[in-house]
Amino acid sequence: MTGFLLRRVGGALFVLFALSVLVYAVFYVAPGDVARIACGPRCSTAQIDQVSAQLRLDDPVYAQYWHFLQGIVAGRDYSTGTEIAHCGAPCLGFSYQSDQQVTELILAKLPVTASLVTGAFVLWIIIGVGTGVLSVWRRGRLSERVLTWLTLAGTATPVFVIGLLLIIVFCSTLAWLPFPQYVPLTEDPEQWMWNLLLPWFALALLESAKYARLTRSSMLETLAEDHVRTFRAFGVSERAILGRHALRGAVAPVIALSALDFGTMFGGAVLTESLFGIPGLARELVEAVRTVDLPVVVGLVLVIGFFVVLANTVADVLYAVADRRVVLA
Amino acid sequence: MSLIEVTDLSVDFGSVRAVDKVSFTLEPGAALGVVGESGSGKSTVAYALLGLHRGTGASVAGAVEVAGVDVAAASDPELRALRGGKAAMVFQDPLSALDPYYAVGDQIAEVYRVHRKVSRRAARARAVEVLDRVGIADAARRSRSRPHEFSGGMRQRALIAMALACEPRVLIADEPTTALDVTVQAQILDLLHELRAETGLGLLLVTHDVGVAAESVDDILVMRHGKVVERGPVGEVLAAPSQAYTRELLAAVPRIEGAGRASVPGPRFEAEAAAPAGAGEPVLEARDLRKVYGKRAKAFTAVDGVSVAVHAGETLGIVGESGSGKTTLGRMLVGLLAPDGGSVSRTAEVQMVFQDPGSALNPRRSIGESIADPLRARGEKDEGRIRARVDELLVRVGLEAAHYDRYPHEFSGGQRQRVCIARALAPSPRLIVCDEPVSSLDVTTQAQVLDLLDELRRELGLALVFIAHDLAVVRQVSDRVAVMRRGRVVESGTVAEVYGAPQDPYTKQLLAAVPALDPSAAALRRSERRELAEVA
Amino acid sequence: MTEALLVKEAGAVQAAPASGARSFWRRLRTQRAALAAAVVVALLVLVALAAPLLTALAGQDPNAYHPEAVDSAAGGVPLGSFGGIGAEHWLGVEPGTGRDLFARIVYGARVSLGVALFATVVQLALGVTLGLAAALGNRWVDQAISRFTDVVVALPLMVMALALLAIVPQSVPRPVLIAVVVGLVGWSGTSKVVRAQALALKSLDHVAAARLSGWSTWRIARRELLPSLAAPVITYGALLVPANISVEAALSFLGIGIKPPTPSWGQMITEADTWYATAPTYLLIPASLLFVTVLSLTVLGEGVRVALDPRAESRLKVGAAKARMRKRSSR
Amino acid sequence: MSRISVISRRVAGASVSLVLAAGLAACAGPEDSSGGGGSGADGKPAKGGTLSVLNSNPQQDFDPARLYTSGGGNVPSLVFRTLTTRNREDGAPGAEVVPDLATDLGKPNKDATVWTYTLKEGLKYEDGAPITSADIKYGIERSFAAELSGGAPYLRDWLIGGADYEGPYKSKKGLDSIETPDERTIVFKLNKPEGEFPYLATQTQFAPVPKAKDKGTKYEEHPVSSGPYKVVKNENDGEHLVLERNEHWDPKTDEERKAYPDRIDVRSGLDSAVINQRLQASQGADAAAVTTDTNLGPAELAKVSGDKKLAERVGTGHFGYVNYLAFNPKVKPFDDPKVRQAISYAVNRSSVINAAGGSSLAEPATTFLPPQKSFGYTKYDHFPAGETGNADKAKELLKEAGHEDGLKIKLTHSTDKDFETSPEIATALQEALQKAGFTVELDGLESNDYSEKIHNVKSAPGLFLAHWGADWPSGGPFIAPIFDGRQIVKEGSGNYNAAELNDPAVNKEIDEINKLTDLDAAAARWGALDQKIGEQALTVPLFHPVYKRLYGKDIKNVVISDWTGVLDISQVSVK
Repeated sequence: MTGFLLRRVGGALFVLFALSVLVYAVFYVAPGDVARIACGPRCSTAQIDQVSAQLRLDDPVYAQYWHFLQGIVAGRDYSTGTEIAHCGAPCLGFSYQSDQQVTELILAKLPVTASLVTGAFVLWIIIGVGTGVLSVWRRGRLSERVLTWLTLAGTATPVFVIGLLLIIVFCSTLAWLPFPQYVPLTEDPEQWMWNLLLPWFALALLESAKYARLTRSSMLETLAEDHVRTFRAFGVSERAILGRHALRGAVAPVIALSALDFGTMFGGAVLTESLFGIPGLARELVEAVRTVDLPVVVGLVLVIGFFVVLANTVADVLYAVADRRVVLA
Repeated sequence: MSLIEVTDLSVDFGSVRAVDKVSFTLEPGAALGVVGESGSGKSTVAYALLGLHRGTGASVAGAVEVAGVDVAAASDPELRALRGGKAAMVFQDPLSALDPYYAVGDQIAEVYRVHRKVSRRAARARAVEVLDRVGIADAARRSRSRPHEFSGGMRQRALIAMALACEPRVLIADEPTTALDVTVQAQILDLLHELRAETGLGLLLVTHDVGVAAESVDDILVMRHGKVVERGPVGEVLAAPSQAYTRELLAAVPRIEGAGRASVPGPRFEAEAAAPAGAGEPVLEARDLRKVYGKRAKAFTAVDGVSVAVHAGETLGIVGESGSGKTTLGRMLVGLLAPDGGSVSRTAEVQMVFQDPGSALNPRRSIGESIADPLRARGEKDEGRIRARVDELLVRVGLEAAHYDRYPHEFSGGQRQRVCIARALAPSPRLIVCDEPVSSLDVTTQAQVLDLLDELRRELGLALVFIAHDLAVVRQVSDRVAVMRRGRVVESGTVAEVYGAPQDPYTKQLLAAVPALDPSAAALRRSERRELAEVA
Repeated sequence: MTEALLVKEAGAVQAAPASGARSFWRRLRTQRAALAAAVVVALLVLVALAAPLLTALAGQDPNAYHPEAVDSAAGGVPLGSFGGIGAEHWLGVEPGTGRDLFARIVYGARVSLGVALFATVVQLALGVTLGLAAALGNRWVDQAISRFTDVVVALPLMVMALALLAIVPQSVPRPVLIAVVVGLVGWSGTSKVVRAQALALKSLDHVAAARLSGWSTWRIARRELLPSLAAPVITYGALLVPANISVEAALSFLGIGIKPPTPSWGQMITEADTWYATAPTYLLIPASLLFVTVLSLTVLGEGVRVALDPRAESRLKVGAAKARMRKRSSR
Repeated sequence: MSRISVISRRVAGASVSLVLAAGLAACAGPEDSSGGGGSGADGKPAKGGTLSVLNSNPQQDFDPARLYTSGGGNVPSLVFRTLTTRNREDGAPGAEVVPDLATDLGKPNKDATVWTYTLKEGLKYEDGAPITSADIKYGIERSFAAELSGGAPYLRDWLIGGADYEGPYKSKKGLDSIETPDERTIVFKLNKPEGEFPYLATQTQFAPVPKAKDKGTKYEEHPVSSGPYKVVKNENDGEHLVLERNEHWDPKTDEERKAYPDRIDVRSGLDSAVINQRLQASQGADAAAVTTDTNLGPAELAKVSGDKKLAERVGTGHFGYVNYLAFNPKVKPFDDPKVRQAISYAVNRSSVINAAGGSSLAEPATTFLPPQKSFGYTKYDHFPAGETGNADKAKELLKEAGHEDGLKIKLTHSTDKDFETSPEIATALQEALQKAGFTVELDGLESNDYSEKIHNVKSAPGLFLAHWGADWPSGGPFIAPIFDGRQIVKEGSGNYNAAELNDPAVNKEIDEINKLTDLDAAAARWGALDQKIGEQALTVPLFHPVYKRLYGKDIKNVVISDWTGVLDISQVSVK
């Protein structure tokens, strides 16, 4: 286990390193006059030069990258103009556009995305696994076919269509829910929930289809296994077989996949964040890419990448925990 | 009243009739063996006893009464009460027969609570009790282990424990030892024997292995193609079979004692006399072979310093239980695996025949193409010559030239193995390594393939390395034998030496574990085993 | 573990029996839903291919403005009921510009389907190549490829898309570029499936036999592995197509997909999103078409999976004693 | 600007070419349909309540040095008072400049190169400290710091020594051209006559910043208020601003700001579609909500026009702005005036307007200057194309230019759906030009690429879609950057004089007008100059946008000036 984790940490560091190099390289060749965008539309050439120097844009790209690495390891000092401030390690630099520390910016966006993802996660597990179990329980009957088609429809509808429909129906037409506007949990838990309800559902409806299918197929697979036959042959009722044995077979894959999705969703909910105007990581990333705000892009890519890598590792560990037969390698 | 009363039982899967008008009875405390080759319908009969075909689409006709319950008429709750409560079943593959996710003790407790209204704690206690009964040491602790933490034999014991938990009146065992090593098999059979003696349990034993039946039952029922061929007390049927099929079946069973199969006449021994073992020039020599899987703490030495030599025209048998390293050794001999230590020198072409003819042939290519592979790989371009050679090989292994364009799934297991042999012969090798070539085949088929190999050996002057777990089979085909255990050769010598006067205790144990066809011999063996165990 | 899940998605691990094309069709035909889906997909492909013909038939051009068909003072809402549906404009007109919706939908089908299919081809080609290389190469190759895969998986699609779109010269047709972007980002699943499958296949005896025959690794990959990989790859590919359609639509929604005036469904939906109240058909038509397309492709994909997965047939047959013929495994 | 979906808005936010994109003031002008006064039930505005502001543009820089506003902006103007400010009245009077912190519009010297202001008495910051002229000087100086870039270029261009000054952080000396002889007097010395200086003094850079409280780039977190409200909360870099009454603000010193609500809650970075939906629904807190930067899109307009109740809550405004086709005569065949004229004749403004959102959101333009008095609007139409284009006349001109077989040209536009330079407009033009014998190839560029190319003299294409907006409602900042030969920027992508017009006559006239301190007289001259330059067909004016914005049910006292085109939140009451 220790060996496994060490290898994973090593792999993760490599992936993050490669990601940052890649982003630097890509932005180096991509068009976009960073200094001009950062300075403002009507800056003079001299002013742009000053901004450029201040942002170290005149350094060769490898020097910029080296500086970035130094910041991560040792932190950086910077001038606010009136004083020298310190950006502690790991310092991911500053936004070209708003001067904000990237780490601060990420810390501000993280709870937003975490709120979105966590709520949606809970919903999609409930809806997905519930539907899956139900469709196995009712297999061969009409209700199973209805459920199958519903999950298929869920998969087939792009999230922005679902989201739009939800807004139209619940905010516009019925006016049951507020037009989503992010309210921090710490500020008002109730409003937090009401405002996030639609985004949660939009994400969850899409994701739950996958879980319904996975739950269903895992359960059916387990039902076809020999040990189920054993328990039938020992007089265990069908309900207990489904609830105890077949469902247990679905636990490992569902947990592993949800860990994976949970992590991926930190950077993957772009559409939902955009559609509902949730100021999360992914939306910030889109904005940053557009404004060629390299430090923010790198920072966000690293954080999102970190979550993906973490999710992969956690998925593997959870899978092994849920299914002890699996050996981590 | 009989414990089990089956009258005119027929089972159809769609248009296929798996069981055709089978009738038999089992009295309390008696043991009945149902013996047959694959496809004989023997397991289907066993399943019908507990009504396990219900809801699967199979249609069941005839009357089945088990422990006073009319299985066909019983309601679902009644059936559930029968299953495990009055009649319990033990399945073939103990690994897959238990839920991998729960502790063994919990699974037994779960079953117990289905039939007895007791607390969770009491059920757990009962689980430990029965585990202890079936000989699981430190049962309280082991009951918390999951199935994969058990060895194969322990799992089968656990399954038997589960069956015993509710004190059923009859135990139905479906190939209970088939997936086990021969020594473990002997232990399980001994356990069943003891339990029967102790509790007066009725036993229905379904098996393909006549030897296993001979060891364990009073009466025997031979089945073929869903029909009963012959039935009677086990001693009578085995000693003097009245039906041709039974005779054929018995004749095909390789024997550990005596002169081998009656159907194989002398020539082989003549050849042996003419060219004693080791006299031909060596075609393969392996020195001090080692193979290690995994790294550091998880390292596992599969083969540990094995040296063998094979000479032209001779058959070297390599025998061992699962995990002994015999397959790894075989693969190193042909060069499919690179050894981690030692060397292999081959003086001529070496080919291989694999265990599972199902996976040894590419399902997407015609068998002719598969056989032609080695020819083409060696640069043969002339299609006519290739075709001629393949046709010749097909005929030689007992198939037809017209089979060239057929695909593997169109053949039976035995035929597929013939195709594999033809492919191995194609490049005219001097040595063929056969890795369990007959272990997945029924006894009668097995005998035919063994005959073919022997013919080829004599005709072409081939050398064979014959790897198998089955001591009887190895004895029958080999000139010299090496016994492997945990990656090492513990004993080697001529067949007569090793089988006649084994030196190593492990070899002795192995030989004692082989079931005997003669029930009286079986009893003798059983006491032998007990002695060996006491000595150990 | 993730591989295991993906493989599960893709279907059989065991070498499927030689279920030729014939038995595939036979099994596919027995699924009514899949068959219906196949018909719908075929129709859509036909429509996409015949786009110029169909628009000529309708007497419309996807890019011609019809100021007379909209109420300019009211934000350009189409005149007439149901978004201006009528003899002239079969599906009505686009608000604002008055462009013919039928023509744009039909041309949009070309882009949406074309991009998705081409992207799938890119994904499968990359995935099969890298997956096979990882399975057959030595430990270092395998490690290098799997690290590379990790990086690609961890890189947000957005960044990749935006960066590539910015770097690649404008002369490259946009749909091709989008397809390549989607393809470049989405191959990791295929490669993992192929790698896992190839590793499983590699341990089968017929591959060992082929090695004993003296064939080269390349030839073994081609003759022994690829044919058996076809089933899972096709299955996986069939499920990738609808996913790619959604991705293209999503990219358009984010403003980095197909650019106007080239019509694509995703982009049409994006532009229609605010018109739901005043010109609902403008939103409903492309949205329901997208829905139907993705649904049909998904159902078809499922059908293909079932038709290619031999276990699908034999599943749930309790008491199939034949299956347990293998007696002892000696390893 | 008006956008429909999330992303297209974001796109515009990033577009450098949009002169005023960064700030709030960038948008809109007035002519309130309901004729000024409140639309509320009893009409009488009263103090109290909370006003919600729902905005789509991010409010990242809440530092007076970094804001690029027209007339001090809307939200910023609640916190930052400036020497002068815009007149908070409906329509054309709202385009006038009036004193704010200063007692008057400034006293110029004879040639308008020295401007002297005197501060009112009793001006205080939120902490009760007095506002001094030195603070205003410091506020301006710090806007020169590279760390605080973002404001308009005028101070740099006009103040003596401004071009080389690097701000107070780098050079401790300060800017000599701003003098503060006493605590209430401040004197600006310019390097050339600038009669429009009072307009410039409305920008937030003219807000006082107490040096002791300056925290450089962190000042924006809590800038010290001089206006009726102070910042009590600034979350996530401007995403959520909460303003409350500044008790030290004395209404007696401020004739412009009414400051009815007790509290103002500003959300930025919202989705524009959601903003409009919320304003339509106008439920709960949204009943007291307005937006200062989000227009109704065409679709929303369509909905609103069908609903009388909603239509009553729409404020219509005009902001000085023009969307046009720009020529770069260095690229053939646009060096030929006949070709440029032919294109001018050929354009179909009605389909362009449809592509831009319809006739309610855009008015056809034949002049470069917006049709407002303060700009000195003089009507002209040198190359009358009618509503739908004059293809015959265009063909004739093409023939004269020697292209009787037609002419192949390339039209560059951005690929963003922004109703300004978007493919829809380009396609509308393509269609019209094709009728006149042109073969038009559309060249769509990504927004960053687009703005870099068109504003760089080295890479500017021959024909492209462009737009221009007013920094204040006068001809000066509207015409000079586009047509003044001395404002051509040779290096980098900061050039707006796409035609690279360097006509001594034009340059001279610009200088002459700048000397005028009589703003009405100057306006007339700007109008005449526009008409004159128009003859050269260096641009094809296409349309002037119209801004329509919803506000909540409880909003009273709606004032929309021609300066900003947006409802002025300093006038709004929610009670």
